[in-house]
Amino acid sequence: MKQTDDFADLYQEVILDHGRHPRHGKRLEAFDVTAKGDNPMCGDRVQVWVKLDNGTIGAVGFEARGCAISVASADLMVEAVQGRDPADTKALFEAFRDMARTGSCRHCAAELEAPLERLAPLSGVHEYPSRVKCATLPWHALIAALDGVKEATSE
Amino acid sequence: MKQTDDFADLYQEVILDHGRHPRHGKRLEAFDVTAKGDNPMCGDRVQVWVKLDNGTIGAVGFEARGCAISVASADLMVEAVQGRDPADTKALFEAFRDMARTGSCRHCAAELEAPLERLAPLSGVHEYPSRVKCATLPWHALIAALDGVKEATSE
Amino acid sequence: MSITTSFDVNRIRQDFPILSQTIRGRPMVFLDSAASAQKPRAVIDAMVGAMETQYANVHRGLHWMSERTTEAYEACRDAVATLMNARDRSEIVFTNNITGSINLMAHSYGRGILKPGQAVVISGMEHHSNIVPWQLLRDSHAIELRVVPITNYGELDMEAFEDLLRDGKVGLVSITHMSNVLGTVTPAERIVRVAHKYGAKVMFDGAQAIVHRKVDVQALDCDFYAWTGHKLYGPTGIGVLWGRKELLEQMPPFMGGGDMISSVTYEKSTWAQVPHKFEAGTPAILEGIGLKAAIDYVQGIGYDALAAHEAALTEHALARLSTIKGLTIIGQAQDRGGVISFAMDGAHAHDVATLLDRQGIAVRAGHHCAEPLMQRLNLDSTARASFGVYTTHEEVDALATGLERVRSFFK
Amino acid sequence: MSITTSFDVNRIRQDFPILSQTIRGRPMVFLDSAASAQKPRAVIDAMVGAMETQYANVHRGLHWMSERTTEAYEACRDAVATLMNARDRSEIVFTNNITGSINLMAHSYGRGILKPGQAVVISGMEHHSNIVPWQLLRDSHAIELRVVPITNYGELDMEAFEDLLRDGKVGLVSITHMSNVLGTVTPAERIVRVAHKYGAKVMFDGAQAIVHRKVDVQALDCDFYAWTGHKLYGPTGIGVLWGRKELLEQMPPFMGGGDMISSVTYEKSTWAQVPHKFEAGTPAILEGIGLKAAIDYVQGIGYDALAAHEAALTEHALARLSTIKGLTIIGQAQDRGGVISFAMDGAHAHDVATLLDRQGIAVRAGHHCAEPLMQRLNLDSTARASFGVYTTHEEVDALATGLERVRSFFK
Ligand SMILES: Cc1ncc(COP(=O)(O)O)c(C=O)c1O
Ligand SMILES: Cc1ncc(COP(=O)(O)O)c(C=O)c1O
Repeated sequence: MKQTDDFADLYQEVILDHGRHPRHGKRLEAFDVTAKGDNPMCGDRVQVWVKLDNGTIGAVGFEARGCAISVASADLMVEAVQGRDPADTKALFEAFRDMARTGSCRHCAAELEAPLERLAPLSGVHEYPSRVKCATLPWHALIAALDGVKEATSE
Repeated sequence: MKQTDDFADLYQEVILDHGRHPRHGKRLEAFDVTAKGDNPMCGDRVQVWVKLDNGTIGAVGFEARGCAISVASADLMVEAVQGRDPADTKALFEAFRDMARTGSCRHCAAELEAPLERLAPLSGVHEYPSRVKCATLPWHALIAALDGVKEATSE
Repeated sequence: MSITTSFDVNRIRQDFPILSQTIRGRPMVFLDSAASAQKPRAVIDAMVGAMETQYANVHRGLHWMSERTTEAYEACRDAVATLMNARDRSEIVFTNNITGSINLMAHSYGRGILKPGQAVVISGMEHHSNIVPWQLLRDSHAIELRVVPITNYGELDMEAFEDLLRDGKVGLVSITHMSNVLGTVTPAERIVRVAHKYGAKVMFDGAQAIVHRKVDVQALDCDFYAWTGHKLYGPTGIGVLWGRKELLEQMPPFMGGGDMISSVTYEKSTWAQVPHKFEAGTPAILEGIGLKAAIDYVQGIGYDALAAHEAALTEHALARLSTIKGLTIIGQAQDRGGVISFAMDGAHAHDVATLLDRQGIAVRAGHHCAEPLMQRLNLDSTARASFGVYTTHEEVDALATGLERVRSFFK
Repeated sequence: MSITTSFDVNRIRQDFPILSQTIRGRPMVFLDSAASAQKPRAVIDAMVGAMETQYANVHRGLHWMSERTTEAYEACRDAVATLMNARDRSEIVFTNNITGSINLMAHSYGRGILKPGQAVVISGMEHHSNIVPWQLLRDSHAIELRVVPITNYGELDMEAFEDLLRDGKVGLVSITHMSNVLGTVTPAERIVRVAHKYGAKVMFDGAQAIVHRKVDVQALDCDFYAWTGHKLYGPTGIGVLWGRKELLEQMPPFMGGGDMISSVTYEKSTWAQVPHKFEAGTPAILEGIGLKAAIDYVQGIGYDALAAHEAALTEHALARLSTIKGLTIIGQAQDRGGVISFAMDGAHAHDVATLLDRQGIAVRAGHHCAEPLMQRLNLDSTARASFGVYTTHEEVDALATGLERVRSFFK
């Protein structure tokens, strides 16, 4: 039915599922770095904990207070970044942000295609510039943690 | 000529004349009350000195820095108020202000008709609300002086 | 007394060109008027008319265009004075929005009249605009900030209010006349009576209230009343502060610049009479002309008709929404206006708003610039539907249907 | 380099609907653009388009109308950043007019960054907007106010300027980039170089300058630059403050309210990032949309063409007016823009302006919000003709003819 499609192209099943039952939605007891993210315009908050593993990202956990999109984005992010080094992670974030803003990643390095595909269900937010921040907020917190900064806001 | 009439209906000969050569444009050495008037919007300033004569207005002098209309108005005012008591003077001011704002005095007491006629050349300012203040400024100063107030602004 | 009105919402809707827009192929259902209202043709025409036929800077021009533009702009001051039943047009100060009005108060009344050690009272349901200026005052001027708690119904706790005043330290009470989150209309007359009894002055944040009710400042007997043009169907960029003349006269100016002075030398400047003392720089000329048209438009409909329409809509909406399972309406004040916040079990307010948007229905979601109230309610955010003079029963029904679809999607 | 432009003033005039108005049956000759400029069709259309088809409050809406309106409004920030060659769009702060911008500076930089005992330097040809805020700062915050004298030609005395800076106490120089009375364009690059040498920051009042010249803040190397929308063919109700990001970030906010916070509790609030920290309350949405159209319009013509047109007009006017007996042109700066003040022997400026008005010619008369400059010039007032992009040589000729008639009437 056309009407339900209107919902489903933005809120794909994977988003609903990860939004409702995040796999990684818990604080890590043992971690190396952590940071909070805060979207003052809408009140979304997230905290991300990271355990480093020889310079790459090991376990990641988060606590999020926010909408389905921000929670799902945090959960999908965790799966996408595990095993990457910080530089890689930042490149992936840039590509993801581009996708969230425009609907697709226009100048993506080939090696990012696979992880981006996993994040693609979130690309529908590009129609809602203010919701783009819901999707990118956990990433801002993650990058802040990796950079040793305590707090981030989605700009 | 039509064009010159455009000037002359506002700047009648009597205004040009009193504006250029005010008869009463000097400070009184002997006076009872005095006040300054100030139009902050355009920079016109006037000071009025009054010698009282048994409760009525005797000699009046003024110093004005301003346009032809404010100087002429001050000079014509002096001639119109000499010999009046303060209450009378205020009534005349109200009638004059009405005329300056609207072009004619709509509800004028019969006894004010004669003095108003002398002031009538100023009625053309009603087209220029901001110049109405040029015409009324000396009156504000006069009334302030009669009320024992030192300064007035044209509202 | 029964109010008989010939209020025809379909005729009204024709006055608002934007309402014929479609969103994603569906008719637009605009339920976000409390954030900013749409503009009637009369407002658009007034602003266009000025720009196309009669415009120049005001107040100091001696030429035709300037004189006429000054008259058109200053006519707004008269319209506002009449709207609010002010004693005198010089009691009407124009600002850029109500936030500007309240900051003016926090500066000129707060720093100019209140003494360190005195207190300002706000309430537990204020908009940030009526919180942050007082916090800045508190921190720079050693003023105490007191907060009237609200009850579980979302009303002011009037006993607690009186308790806050008892020590006589309160110089100013600044409280909303209608909550932009809960819809609650506060008991303005009682607030004023109690405050005056303890020697405190009262200002109301009327940003929402004046859209829904006739505001008569003399009947309210308050001391200041502020509101914002864009919510009353006027343009952005203009706000209002009404104050008693004798109080405005005592207050030092806020911003310095052109138009607010009497004389300037490097050593010392003196100030123009009220209201100009508070109006520095070129005013919002086009916006004043637009606001005048908006006020005329509202007056043409009449507050009785307007309030009756909105009361009926609100009643209908409360009834309709309360049938939706899992939906909680936030705030149950006795006296309320056409602003309704709600929360849906298992769905975040942002998701609700987005999914309504996909059906062409515009509601707001978030903290509504009222974070402390959200904390009091133990919520991060709510979704909020708000009504204007052009809102229809059918639109309320569309909201209810839309919410039901959202609910079944999220279940 | 020679500038070749295809500037056709008659085509330009067709973009401004108001110019076809008549005054007292005569074609309107509008020579008061320095007070406020007329609006091109593009600005009117942009504002009407928003009100008729795409309007809602911005920044916090999740719905279509709000998202689209936010994009349209924020596009103005990009346009301003490009216009001024700012390093980053977040360096652009919107206010209500330049008076608001300068008051923001006097508050947030003056009270927030400058220390009592430091000095602010202004000049002898400032508009009240760039005098009074600093006087208020001086009186409340124990800042010294220093004034650069001007020469008899109406230019800054640059030696005296450097002397004022020598003791190293000056924290901020706030000087006009172009006088609204004398037309003088100040040597901005030199001012910055000298000020920076002594550790002072520099702000320019660009209310007039940006109308006539390309302003490149990176080339100027200044620290702040302020201007006002309505003089650049935009709507009233919006002003601009550009500042270096690192300085803006150090400054405390000015007004408190919605949109400028990061979080609010009763105990403590934290601020949004720049520029939002300085933008409290609902912004001038429609005005931003209008200003964007105005900037696009100006950019479409190009500053080269615009400046060449105005230089030619000014040269013509100076030549024409200097042939009128008894007329004195006030100010003879080497570098000047299209603003010309004059005085007529034996006729007060108000009378001159009124008699020009009767011929359909609009000029301003008075102290032009620059009383201290008037005192320096030993004048109560001047009459002033000022030019816009739509001003023609014929209008300048009409002014000259009109002045000759006034002169023979008063003789
Ligand atoms: C040089 C200058 N500065 C400041 C201003 C004040 O502008 P606004 O009234 O728009 O704040 C003006 C114009 O009035 C001006 O010409
Ligand atoms: C109750 C209340 N107060 C203040 C405001 C602030 O209004 P503005 O943003 O126009 O200053 C609003 C609306 O945003 C409001 O609803």
